[in-house]
Amino acid sequence: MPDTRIGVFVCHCGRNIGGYVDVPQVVEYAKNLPDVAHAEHNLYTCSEEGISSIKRKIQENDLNRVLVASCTPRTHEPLFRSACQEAGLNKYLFEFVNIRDQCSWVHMNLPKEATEKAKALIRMGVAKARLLEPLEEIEIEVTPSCLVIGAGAAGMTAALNLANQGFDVHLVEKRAELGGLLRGLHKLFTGNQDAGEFIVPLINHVRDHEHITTHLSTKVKEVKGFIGNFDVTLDHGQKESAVSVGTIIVAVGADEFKPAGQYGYGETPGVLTQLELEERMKEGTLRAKNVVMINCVGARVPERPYCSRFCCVTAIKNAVLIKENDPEANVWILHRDLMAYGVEFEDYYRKAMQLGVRFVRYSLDSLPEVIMDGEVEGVRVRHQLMGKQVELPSDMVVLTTPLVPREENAEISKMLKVPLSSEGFFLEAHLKLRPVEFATDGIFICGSARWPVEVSEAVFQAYASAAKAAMPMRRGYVCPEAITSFVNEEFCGGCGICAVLCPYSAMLMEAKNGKRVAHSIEALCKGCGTCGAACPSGAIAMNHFTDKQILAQIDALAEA
Amino acid sequence: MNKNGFEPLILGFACNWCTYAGADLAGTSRIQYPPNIRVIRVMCSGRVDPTFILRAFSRGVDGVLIGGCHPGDCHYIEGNYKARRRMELLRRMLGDFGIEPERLRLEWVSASEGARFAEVVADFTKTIKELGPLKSDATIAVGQQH
Amino acid sequence: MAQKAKLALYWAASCGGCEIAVVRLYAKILDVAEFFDIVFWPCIMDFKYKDVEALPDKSIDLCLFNGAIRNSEQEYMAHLLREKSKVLVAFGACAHTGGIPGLGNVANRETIFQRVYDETPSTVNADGVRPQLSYQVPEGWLTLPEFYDTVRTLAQVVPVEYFVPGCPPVKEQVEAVIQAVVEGNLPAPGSVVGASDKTVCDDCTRIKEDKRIRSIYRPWEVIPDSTRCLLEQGIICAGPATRGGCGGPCPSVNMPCRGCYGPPPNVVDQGGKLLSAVASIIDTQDPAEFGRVADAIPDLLGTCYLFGLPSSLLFRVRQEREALPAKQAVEQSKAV
Amino acid sequence: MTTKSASESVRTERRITIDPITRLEGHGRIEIFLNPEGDVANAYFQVPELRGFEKFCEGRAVEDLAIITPRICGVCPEAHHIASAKTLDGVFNVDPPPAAKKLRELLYSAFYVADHATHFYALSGPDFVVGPDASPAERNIIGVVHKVGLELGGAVLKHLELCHDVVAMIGGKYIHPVCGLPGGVSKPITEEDRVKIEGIARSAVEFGKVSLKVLDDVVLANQGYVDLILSDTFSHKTYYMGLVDANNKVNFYDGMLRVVDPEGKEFAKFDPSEYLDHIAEHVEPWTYLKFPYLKALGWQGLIDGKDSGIYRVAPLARLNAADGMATPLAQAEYERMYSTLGGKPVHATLANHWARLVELVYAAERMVELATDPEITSPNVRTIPTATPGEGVGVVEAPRGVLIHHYQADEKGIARKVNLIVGTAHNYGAIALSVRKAAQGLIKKGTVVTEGLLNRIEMAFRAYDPCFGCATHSLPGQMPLIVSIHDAQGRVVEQLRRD
Repeated sequence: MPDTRIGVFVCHCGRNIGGYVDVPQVVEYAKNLPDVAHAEHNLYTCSEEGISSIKRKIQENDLNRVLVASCTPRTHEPLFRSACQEAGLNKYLFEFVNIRDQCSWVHMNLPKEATEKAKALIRMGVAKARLLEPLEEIEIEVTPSCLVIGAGAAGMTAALNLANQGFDVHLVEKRAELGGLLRGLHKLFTGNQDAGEFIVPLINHVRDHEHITTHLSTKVKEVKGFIGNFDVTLDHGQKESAVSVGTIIVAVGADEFKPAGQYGYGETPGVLTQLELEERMKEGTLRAKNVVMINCVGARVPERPYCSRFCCVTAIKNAVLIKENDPEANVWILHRDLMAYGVEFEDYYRKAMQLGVRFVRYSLDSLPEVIMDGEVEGVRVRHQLMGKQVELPSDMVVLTTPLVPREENAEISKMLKVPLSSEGFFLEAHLKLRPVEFATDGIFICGSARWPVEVSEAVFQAYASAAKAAMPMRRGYVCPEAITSFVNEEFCGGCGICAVLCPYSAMLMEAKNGKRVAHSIEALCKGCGTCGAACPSGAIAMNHFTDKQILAQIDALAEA
Repeated sequence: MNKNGFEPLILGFACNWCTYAGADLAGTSRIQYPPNIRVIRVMCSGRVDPTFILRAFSRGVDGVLIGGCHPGDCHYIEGNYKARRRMELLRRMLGDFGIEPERLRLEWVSASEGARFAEVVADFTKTIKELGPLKSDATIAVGQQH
Repeated sequence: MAQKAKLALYWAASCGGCEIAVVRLYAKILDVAEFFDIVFWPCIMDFKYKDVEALPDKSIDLCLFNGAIRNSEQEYMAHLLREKSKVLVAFGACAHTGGIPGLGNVANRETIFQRVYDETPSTVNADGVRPQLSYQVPEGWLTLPEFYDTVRTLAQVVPVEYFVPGCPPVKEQVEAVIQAVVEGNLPAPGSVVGASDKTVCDDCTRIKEDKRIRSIYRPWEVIPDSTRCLLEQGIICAGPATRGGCGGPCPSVNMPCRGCYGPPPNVVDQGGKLLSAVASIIDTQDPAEFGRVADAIPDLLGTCYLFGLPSSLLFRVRQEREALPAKQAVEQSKAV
Repeated sequence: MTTKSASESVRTERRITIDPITRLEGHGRIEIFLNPEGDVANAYFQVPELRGFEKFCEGRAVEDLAIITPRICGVCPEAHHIASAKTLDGVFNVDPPPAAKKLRELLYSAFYVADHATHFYALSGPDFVVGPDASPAERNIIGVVHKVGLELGGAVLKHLELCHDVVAMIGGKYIHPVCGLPGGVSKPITEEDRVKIEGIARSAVEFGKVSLKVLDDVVLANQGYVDLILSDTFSHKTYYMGLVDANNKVNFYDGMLRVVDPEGKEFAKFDPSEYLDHIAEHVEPWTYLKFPYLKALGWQGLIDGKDSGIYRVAPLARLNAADGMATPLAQAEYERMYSTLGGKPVHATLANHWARLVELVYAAERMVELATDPEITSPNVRTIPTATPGEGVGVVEAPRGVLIHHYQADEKGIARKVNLIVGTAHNYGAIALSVRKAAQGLIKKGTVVTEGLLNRIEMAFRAYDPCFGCATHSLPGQMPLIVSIHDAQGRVVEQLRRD
């Protein structure tokens, strides 16, 4: 084990540092710090001259640690790291000290204090540099195939997109046929395109595609492994099969809420949901003169606080279709608030009013009542604008209900170790920054599995998730951060605290000769270090930010 | 030591993605703040082990400031929430030890909040100056770990 | 018969349980007598301080010293036995981490005297009489050792070769240590012996599933499932932050570990780690909710440092300097 | 150490407080002052240590006191643990299920057998079995084992181990058990455990009989010892206090506190929660340990007799303060002891050893009763407290005497005020008296002090089985001591130590 030899390079950054910090004095100070074998100052350490000086001094003084005190690691660390690498030094043996952005620039009127602070920061940096250890980055191969769970609009679109890029896709659908909710739809807003025209070709493409293997009436039974190397067990009912994939897309969609017991639903065929209405329209069996639609049935209520977003527009769509089909028919839409978001939907709403669809606002504390005698006779509702009770003649009541999470979501979230929202939908890694990914690498999401979306949104998301999934598969490998956690099994008591803290499911509890120990999957670890901060048995080390290194920095700070 | 001439020693932890960037922005914007703070960069505020803070106080550091991403913006999804839970509990325990909980502060500073970083540092430095030096037998434990 | 190894035992501020732990080697105690020549064991044998003083330096092969340093006499004996012993062992929690007497560091001499000699309801002491270091009775002078403000571990007073943790060290481990000495295979000085490198969780046979908790209970508030991890049932257990080797006797009777075996290797501050772990697994992101859950911990200091206050980083509850007499400060600085 | 340096040390003490020579002085200290005639003018028995539990228990979670207070004494942690659990029942105003109380008492009885056996064989045994004048190297438990023979020696060690197994089975640990909490115990026992415990209990009864035989053969058969026991040097007329059940029989776990006067007449009988009406503590500047006394009589200084508030506790006191034992074998031995020693009350301090064996037998018999109680294996061992925490007093008979725990908690269940009066403390006044009397009886006209004399003085207080671990903290078990003999000028003319 050669003794530690640290080279300290202090940058003037022109006047940016040198103008406020007494750089030569700082260099003299650095020379006397423990294990410092060489210290110098450069006008610009990041200049060609500075970089070559670093490389030269590494050779001449056989330095095995390099510390640069200059601007900020956020912009310049890569540059200096590669300089070290080129001089044959592992890049993780480099330490950066920020004496410009966080020192000279913010204490311009206090040269003496700035100089002292620069010394302290370098003292702390040297304390850490002495304990730095070389780290190796690993490469993980990525199997160029994808598992898509759910063969609705979203799932099929994603599958097709990836297949067209040449990746093998395993498309798993629990039902006996492809298509998902769309199979039941009549027309698609806003162009009133026939749903069949959209879905049938899609189904055919998927079915016929050489790169897509469809598994109907099949469930995902078990998923093991991590990005690039997922081992999946499929349950086909009678038999099971195993497939290996590099990425996974969750597109399980959602169900329409069936409001059993509300407004006489289930008691008479005269009361039905929007989806059931569309089936009748498709069959052409709709016979109704006076139709009352009630929105937000089972939505935005305490037990289901969320808004299903597009059901208002669905109601408008079907109202319009009824009027177009039979101008004599009366259609009322009873709503609490009308969500016709976006330009197109707003026009659609106006068109409905022009066609004579009547909108009545009701409130949660005085719900409409369906008057029934065997079959529907009318609907009584308190009209908020008129401020009085009105009775609407009606021979059909259509309940507009929200999409609700599939009950298998819980099981799938456990299997993939990805989170669910409090409503039971899947929860993406970050609403703004990572909308179609899970925190866990290699697993993506699209469609109504995430929250209720209409067809076009589902399709956009499908493309997005397919694109994301394609990246590692196209590259063929992933390079996880070398700054990862490491479990020293000698000391791990197997309490399992780290396992529940890791947002990336990178901490796995394993049985080793009868005892539980934690195991860190480098491929998944992002190096945040929250497991190390919590590990009560001191078994977890955070590479490059170890307890020893940080405690040494603190002690060095206090030496003042 | 009398409180007037007292220049406190302050340790800062800044998460790499938000607060450290915010601190850099304060620099590029040339916003001036008191020089008492010494920042240690960590990847995430969730890395900050209460042991680090206890060690700092046992070594006579007068105050510790931790900067993390705003709720919902954590680069590591929820490291900042974990930091908040740990520091809240630690603050309570510092009280038990007769150390003013105000000597430990957790703040959310985003990469775009250079000015806010400077304000936070200035305000915290002021607070610690008012509190005065950490009670002097705080340093008794130095070198007593076996 | 060959020269026997010389053994000495001594207690300072402790309860004597460590001595009993040695006595309770039962049959083994006779083996001990076989191998060792017991030169000093106040609890059981008749020997005198002056015998120890008379010994040449380093003539005691093994000294098992239990108890923390609470007064001047104990400090004197620590120095004396350090001089006389080849191998000085901090035996048991009090000598190792301060133990229960170490909780004295929440107070100081004056506040302790006030409570004991003035406030206690059974005490009648109108004249505020206090024990004196030196007091003249009609017949002459009587003296007492000085009661210090602050409790220290043995290692904070003199250099120590080995640490045997536990309150008290469990029988099997004491036997193991004696065995190691007899066979002469002790690890590098400075190490902990008679314990495992893993935590109590490794000893504990309870089922561990999901560490996340939504509320915290005190042991008397609930009847826990006797097969599942206590911490996962909301009862704060120091097991994850405590060196194992004890076999987990407390959880085996449904009571949480309180940390008497001290910090695991690599852990600098046992309580700090326990605190971090507990804060981490309280499964809420809402500060108000977290506050409510945490409020169920009645005494954080006692929860985190029941057996190790003097060896913790913060060492003692801060007091105004005035409460620390200068001389006392000197006494403490000696330990630094 | 020479007389000269010692006397210097005495003088230097007047000037400075910290002096290595004075620090040297031991855990228990006896200072004997001679008058010009060379007779004993006075003797002081000092306890030089304190830990301050009453203070640092404040602020702790009150249930933690069941973990903290046993660390007052590692010789009798069970006594503190059980007393603490009972106090916590009071603090939370909760009544544990019957099985819980019985398990506590079963654990406690097993501990009693082991503790009394330890004292009889390991601590005081050497005085009688090996002999007061034997060489120090012989006068220890190993010496006892050699004297009584390996077979009995083995039986002693075996029963210590078995009884501690019982403690561990119920309490988790055999030193510092942890099972006690407000409202009961933390774990029931299985039928399998019970069978094992019953076996141990029955064996303990036999062991008790054997021990009585040892007393007969080694002690009572030796007229020299009997005279020694009954000699005035080792006798005091004092009050006696002990815990008694509804029939005024000795009870270790629960009951009323009963005080009898030097004639053996009942002086007071009160519920432990009223202890403050009957007991007070006096502070002296030359020792860290307080002197409890009977409030009704007040502190009259270190004197015995009917007018002095000084009273005694522990085995002999318990028997004196009660009307008998609650189990047959123990009752029979109780009667034999009093008829042999001339009726109640017995004032001879050394009779404590005999009384201790009577209690050992009682504890063993009680173990059998509890181990065969059908309720003992009931799974219902916890009552969940619901009341707001408040105040509680818990009392048990520790082997070394009445043990009083008194806690006040706030509504959060945090201990705010704690008071503790432990067995040995009750006896402190009496021990000081016994030591002075022994010194006066044994040192005449500057007698040369020998090892044997020193041991006889020591026997005077060892009979109390003083546990200064309990008392404040010096050490549990045998008291080490230093005897300094000062001449009329205050110079140390003789100094002997037993550490």
